[in-house]
Amino acid sequence: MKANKTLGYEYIKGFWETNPVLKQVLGMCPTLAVTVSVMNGLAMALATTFVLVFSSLLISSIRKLIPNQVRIAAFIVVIATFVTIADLVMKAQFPDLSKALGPFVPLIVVNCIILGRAEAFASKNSPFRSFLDALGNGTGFLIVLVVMGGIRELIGSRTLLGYQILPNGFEPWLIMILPAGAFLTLGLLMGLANFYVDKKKRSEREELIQKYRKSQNDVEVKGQEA
Amino acid sequence: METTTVNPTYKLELTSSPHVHSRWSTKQAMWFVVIALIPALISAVIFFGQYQLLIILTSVVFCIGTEYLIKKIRKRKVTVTDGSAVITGLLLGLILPPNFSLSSTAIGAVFAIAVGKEIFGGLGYNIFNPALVGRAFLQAAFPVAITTWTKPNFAVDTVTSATPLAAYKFDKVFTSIQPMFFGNIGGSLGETSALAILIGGIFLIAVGVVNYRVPLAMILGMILFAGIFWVIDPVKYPNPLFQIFAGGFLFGTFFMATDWVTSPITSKGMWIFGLGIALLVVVIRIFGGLPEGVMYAILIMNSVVPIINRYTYPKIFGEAK
Amino acid sequence: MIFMNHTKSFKGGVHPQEQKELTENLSFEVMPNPKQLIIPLTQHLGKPAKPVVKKGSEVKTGEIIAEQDGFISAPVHSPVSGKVSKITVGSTVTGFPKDAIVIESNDVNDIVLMPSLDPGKVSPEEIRERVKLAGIVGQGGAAFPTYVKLSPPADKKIEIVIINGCECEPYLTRDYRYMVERTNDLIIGLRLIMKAVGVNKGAIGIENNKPEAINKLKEAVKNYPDISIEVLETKYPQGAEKMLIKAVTGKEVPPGKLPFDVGAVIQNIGTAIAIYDAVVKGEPQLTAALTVSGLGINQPKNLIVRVGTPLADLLDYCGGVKESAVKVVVGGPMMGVAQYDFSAPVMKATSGILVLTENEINDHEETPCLRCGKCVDVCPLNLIPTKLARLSSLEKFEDAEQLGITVCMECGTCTYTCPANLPLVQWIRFGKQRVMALQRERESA
Amino acid sequence: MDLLLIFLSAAIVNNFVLSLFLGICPFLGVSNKTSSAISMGMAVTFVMVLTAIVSWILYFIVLVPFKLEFLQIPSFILVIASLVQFVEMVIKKVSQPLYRALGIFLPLITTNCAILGLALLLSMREYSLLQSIIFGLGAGAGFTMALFIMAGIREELELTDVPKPFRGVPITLITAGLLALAFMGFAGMI
Amino acid sequence: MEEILIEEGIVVCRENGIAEVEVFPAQSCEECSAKIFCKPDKDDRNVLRVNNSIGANVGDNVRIEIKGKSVLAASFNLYGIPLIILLIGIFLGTSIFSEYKLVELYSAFFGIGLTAIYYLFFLSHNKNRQNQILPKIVFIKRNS
Amino acid sequence: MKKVIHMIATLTIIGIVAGGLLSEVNNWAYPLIVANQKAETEKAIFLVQPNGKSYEAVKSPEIEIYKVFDENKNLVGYSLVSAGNGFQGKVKIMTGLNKDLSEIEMIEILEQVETPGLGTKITEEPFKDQFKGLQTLPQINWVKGKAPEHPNEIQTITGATISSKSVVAIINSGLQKARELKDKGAL
Amino acid sequence: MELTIIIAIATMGGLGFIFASGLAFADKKLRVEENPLIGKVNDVLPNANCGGCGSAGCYDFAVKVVDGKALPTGCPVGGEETAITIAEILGVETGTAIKMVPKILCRGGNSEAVKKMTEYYGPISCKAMALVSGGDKLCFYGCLGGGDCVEACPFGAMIMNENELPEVIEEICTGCGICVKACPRNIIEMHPADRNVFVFCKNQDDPKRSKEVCSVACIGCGICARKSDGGIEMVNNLGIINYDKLDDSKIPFEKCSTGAIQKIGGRNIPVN
Repeated sequence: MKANKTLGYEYIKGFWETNPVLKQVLGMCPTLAVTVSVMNGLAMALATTFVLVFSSLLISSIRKLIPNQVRIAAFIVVIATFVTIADLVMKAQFPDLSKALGPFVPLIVVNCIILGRAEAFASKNSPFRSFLDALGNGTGFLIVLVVMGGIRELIGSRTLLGYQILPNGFEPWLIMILPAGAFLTLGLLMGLANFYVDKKKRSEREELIQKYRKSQNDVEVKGQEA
Repeated sequence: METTTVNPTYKLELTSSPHVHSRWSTKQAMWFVVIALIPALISAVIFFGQYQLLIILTSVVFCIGTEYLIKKIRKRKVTVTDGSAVITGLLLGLILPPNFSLSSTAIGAVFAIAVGKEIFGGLGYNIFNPALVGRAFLQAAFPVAITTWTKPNFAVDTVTSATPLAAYKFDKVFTSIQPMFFGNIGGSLGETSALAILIGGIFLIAVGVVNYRVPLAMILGMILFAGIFWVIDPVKYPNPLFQIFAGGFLFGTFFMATDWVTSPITSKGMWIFGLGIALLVVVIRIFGGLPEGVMYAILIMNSVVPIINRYTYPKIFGEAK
Repeated sequence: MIFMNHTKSFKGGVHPQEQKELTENLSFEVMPNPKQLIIPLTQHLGKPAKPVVKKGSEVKTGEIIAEQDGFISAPVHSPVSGKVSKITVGSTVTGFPKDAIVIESNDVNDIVLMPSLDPGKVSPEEIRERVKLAGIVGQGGAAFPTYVKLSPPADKKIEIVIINGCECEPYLTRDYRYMVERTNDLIIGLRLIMKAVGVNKGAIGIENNKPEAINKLKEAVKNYPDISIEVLETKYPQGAEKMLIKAVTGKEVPPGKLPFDVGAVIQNIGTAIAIYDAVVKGEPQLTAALTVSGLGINQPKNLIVRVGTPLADLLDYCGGVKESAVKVVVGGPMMGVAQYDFSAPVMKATSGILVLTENEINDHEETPCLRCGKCVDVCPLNLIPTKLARLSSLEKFEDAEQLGITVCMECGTCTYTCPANLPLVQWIRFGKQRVMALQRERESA
Repeated sequence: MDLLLIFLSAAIVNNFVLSLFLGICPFLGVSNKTSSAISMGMAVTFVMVLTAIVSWILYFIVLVPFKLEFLQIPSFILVIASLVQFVEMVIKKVSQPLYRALGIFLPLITTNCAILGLALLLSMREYSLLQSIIFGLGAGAGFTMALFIMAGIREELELTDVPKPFRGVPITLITAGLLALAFMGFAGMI
Repeated sequence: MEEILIEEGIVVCRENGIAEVEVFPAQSCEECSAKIFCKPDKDDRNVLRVNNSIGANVGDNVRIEIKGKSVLAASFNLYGIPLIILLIGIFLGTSIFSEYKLVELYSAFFGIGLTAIYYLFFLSHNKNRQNQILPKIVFIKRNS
Repeated sequence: MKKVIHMIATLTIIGIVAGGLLSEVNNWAYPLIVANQKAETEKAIFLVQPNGKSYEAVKSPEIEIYKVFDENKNLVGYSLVSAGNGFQGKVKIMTGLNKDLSEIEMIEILEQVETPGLGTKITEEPFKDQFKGLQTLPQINWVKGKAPEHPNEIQTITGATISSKSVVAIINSGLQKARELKDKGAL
Repeated sequence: MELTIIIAIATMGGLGFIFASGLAFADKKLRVEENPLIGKVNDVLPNANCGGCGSAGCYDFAVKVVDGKALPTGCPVGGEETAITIAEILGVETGTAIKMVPKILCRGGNSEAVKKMTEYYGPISCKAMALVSGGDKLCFYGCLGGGDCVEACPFGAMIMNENELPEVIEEICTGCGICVKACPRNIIEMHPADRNVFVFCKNQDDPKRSKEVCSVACIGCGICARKSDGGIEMVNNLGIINYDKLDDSKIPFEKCSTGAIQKIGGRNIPVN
């Protein structure tokens, strides 16, 4: 079943179908914590994607060498190494950003997305597929973080990427950049995503029912003729 | 004399027992609460002017509107006539500061109903008191606007616009009890006049809408906990009477904490709930950064109501003691 | 706790509008025999009786037409003389159809009685045997065969016999009329029960809204120091077994246990009278005394009718139903069963027929539960009705079992009080059935 | 007083779950049984205190003197993992039945970001060992409290008519949001 | 009200009064985002030791219950008491080793040592009591 | 046994490789990070001492304080770092002081975790500017809801009274220590 | 700098060594052998944990299949594709998966069944209605029309039609059988999708009452049974079909006065 999925699908599925945050409910901590602005969300997502892609690639290529029992442990070390690299690079090159993200860059280690993908995908698939999968999941993560950051920044401080968007007459809702706002925004966002999926499912079912009704009528008509 | 045959031509009802019901209905209880809020409403207009009616009206209209809209979207029976949205609107309006902006009021009202109530499934399912959710939201969203107080209409010179609690917290000034009793002080619309609140509250207890346990527990708890601090240092800490009459304590006692939905269902639970609120109010007022703590105290206790309920289920009749 | 009540009672309960004044002062009237009687074979709790007559058999009044089948069962006697026209499935007042013997009455008055016994000399065994033969079932509602209750297990020490004179259900005045009209027979009946179970302490519990009955009974027991009249607070469900025992003796019957376990035997007023009739007059249970009341009936009455009389005949006799009637209930308004078929017959344990109008029912719009806790306050068994009902409707039976759903006696106080007008009892009954089925399954496994 | 402040800050004012967003995964996945919430909380608190001790020693006795701060992340996570593994083994050795009943919490804890977050925070804030322990204790207490309250609320939520798209994680998040809103009342206590 | 946790599973082995039951992942496990760590690999199955007083056989589908109080008691024994001992040990340690330079380090080891002793002590004692707080099989399903 | 060796070897090798790799990366990054931190401190020091051109750290176990000199190596004042608890957590402030510690040049908030949009106003100009030229003797005071009347008073931010008060308290306590140091002649 | 690198390598290597040793030790002690096939089979299963296979969840089913206690075709939700994949994993022959579908064996909807003279008020749910004198209809065996089965269906494969009878949309139906459990009246039965003769009634009353309560009830006349050569048996006034012996050409469908026994469709329902 898995073999016939196209390479494109491995990439694209992470956007929506198996979106790490909205569908797999992974990586909630950074999603909630760093999305006070688009910039933070973007930086966090990029750092995570970096770690995700490289660790997936590496794990997938050495997957056959690692004994099953130390699998998770080995993954953790690999991931931790890449996280440290990301952390050091950030501190060296983008000190401001590193400060804004606080301890959440090191915490990428325990981001369930990375370990989850490593465990569920990279340890079973070829490096190229794992690469695409990781990139797709990273992008999905990025989409959510940017949307979250966008909503919170726009309403919470009426700016986007630091530029004022909403007029001065709009009083910013400070709650959006507080922890409570993060929970509420993500909750509503996930609810909305589910709502959309539900609606699609419902309309599909409606269609089937319509078809069933029609076929039912056909039978009745035939029955009357006979 | 009206007579018919043995089997009437129309349909009789077939229901499960019992076949008679008490006169109590949700709707009736809700409208009693609305009536009980009228004195506070009047005092708000007397002390802060007619503009306040507009705030309350906005709040009520947006509450009803949101509830109507959500019920329509969810294709559920529209239940705005049960009065619960009206109460939420009134309560929210009455705990806002005078001359609060109408647009913010509307946002708070929408939030109170949508997130405080309907997202949990509507009336009866909410965990937190919707009006307080709305108010806490506004407090977090517009912290400056919501702590901007205006002087009451009959302000004597000595009375500043600051609420008695803020005056105590930041300037160590105690307001005397008499203006606090009548409501001639700064504060939220409905919260200033202890007299008006007491009239409404006692009415609710008298007609049986509100159980006496929660208010009694809260007031006794306040006397106890505030008393402990007062005895320790009467200069630094305010006396219990001041604590009871100041801020939103009385309003919270009679109208917020007694909300059926968000208070415990067991009688033991109600005592714990009331005492818990009183303790938290004292702690937040004395140690916290905010002068007022009733709203947060009630919200926090709301969140532990399921746990209180679970651990205070009464012993089943006949079970070993 | 704060408002200690000096009248003996229990915690919780409600006080619905009594409506007893409709029939309180009307003495029993004997209703003429109807043309056709439908006599269900299951008029008691337990196994159905086994018919001993066939289609076309001629029967006499008092003759056994179906015999006891098994330990918990009761024989059925023909209430009239006539001919068996068929044995078929017929509606019953319990709401579910049961096998029944249909008898065409022939208006001949030949009654077969058992020999009369002297209440002073009769032995406990004789009393029990007589009660069993007479097919007497409890008049309290559950219709438990009475002889079983008179034979407590040997290891249970019985201390007191309590006669339930509370009649806490609104409208019903049957027990009240019995107490007023047949005071002395009642006392003899009680003494017979005390003899049968071998105790020398008897009590009659009466709510304090029946002063005349209290006076008469107090007068009648003057010479019996072993019988006391306990005046109790007027409150529903004062007449429930557990509540009555609590009020009279102060003991609580543990969940899943019977009154036996706290040394008490409870009998209804009607049962005591029936025992008197069976022992002293030798008459099996052929009639039911009942109250026909409610604002929807034209002539409220206290009646003595033959078992098997269809409701239709009975309502006709009471002048028919008013246009404003919306519900016909057999039993009391709190625990009775709404009727859909008026061909259903009166049974041995039927205590009343109520025709209710909209005004009395006080039905209002159903809203979600507001967790006001009123049901918790009034539940006499200290349960959490709202939670139990919700758990049952969501089929979370394990949780419901944990919270003691099987203890519920379906007294209806919670639904009566509920401001949201939720059908709590209906859901709890559903959950209770399923939980009990689960428990049975577990035991068998 | 300093220690009390650290404790209160970690437990209530800057609650790990409600304002630092650490340990969200178990918080969202928490069962609706209050007793398992407390058990889990106790296990986490215990491991947190141990982690505080061990990572403090590791950081200030080993990494800092040897200028190895950059190994913080991998070494912390390895040490925590070994620690949990060790506790697991000890418990198993000591009490097989209890391990079977409660051991399942432990692997969950290994990768709980609250634990690593605790280790990182205490090194960032340069707490002393005693302060670190109190910090761990406070964080554990706060985590347990949040878990406990949420378990109670979830039990209630199971019986409600939450709109279908919001059932499960979304309503938990929203409830957490309102809880965070309520806990803002404690702001300013430190 | 007493809280009771219910699990269902299949008996994998039994020995005088004790059985091992493999527990099926509950429905709620599906929602849990931590599920990947719950069973690090599929080989490590979720097996519980339970009291088998009703005599379930290997292969039976059973329901097991554990009292909330027992879970609490067990976790208190397992985590609560060690935690307290650890803390006491450290505070004691700070006063005992107050003259040394690395007070904190020594006291930490002291606390951990005390905790280890507790665990070892725990090992040799109250085995029986432990069996009492085990979950127990309450119901065998014979549908399949 | 072979399996065990395999397991241990794998993990050890991964650990060694990781360790090596990380130290290489660190070798590259460490100087940059140190430089960043230094630049940041420097920036702050000169921000609160606009006339400063060079500085020198004062060695003191109690406080972090820098002597700031102008282009002629004349002492123009001090840059004092003080920290304490704000509304929600630690607040770290750099204060520029004149030579005899009696007047503030300017302040800069280095670290804070105050309520966004409210407590964070302490980092904004209107609040910080109040400290320009503020008298520090006998100590700084705050007033609420009205314009300051004395040269050593500032007005608190509406809705963020506690944060404003904390800033004042933190600076006061830092000043206290600095004065003690000066009295000892260490400055 | 050299020293740092060495120490770093030593630290990390050492930590890795310690951890791995711990794991190896734990592994030796903890090991529970399990057939790796179980995991593979479990991966193929839909993991809806609906219980339609009669096992408690998908993992349980996987264990059973690997042990040979269940057939690869046992998962009704996964259908043929899953069955084939499982068979491949296990290296066994698959039987043909026969799709089971629920049949609603009552046709007494609003227009056919005789209603009581009273009207039911209360929760609209079969399980609640069944408690109150059995709902609105006089028949004590038929569909209550409360829609519990529709509510219960996790796949949305059932609808209530205008006549207030449930209908199964077999294209969506997965044959999990949850609706069967939901019905308090037991009128839903699972049948292979290709069966087309059913007695659409469960009424066991005597013929007279059956006739009174519903116009489409089986009144127990027994005509079909007499002609069926043992394919139909009369039990308690109700025709019960023995599908093994049934020869539908012998059944006089037109003789059934109420149309309780019927041959349906002739439609070919695809197995998905």
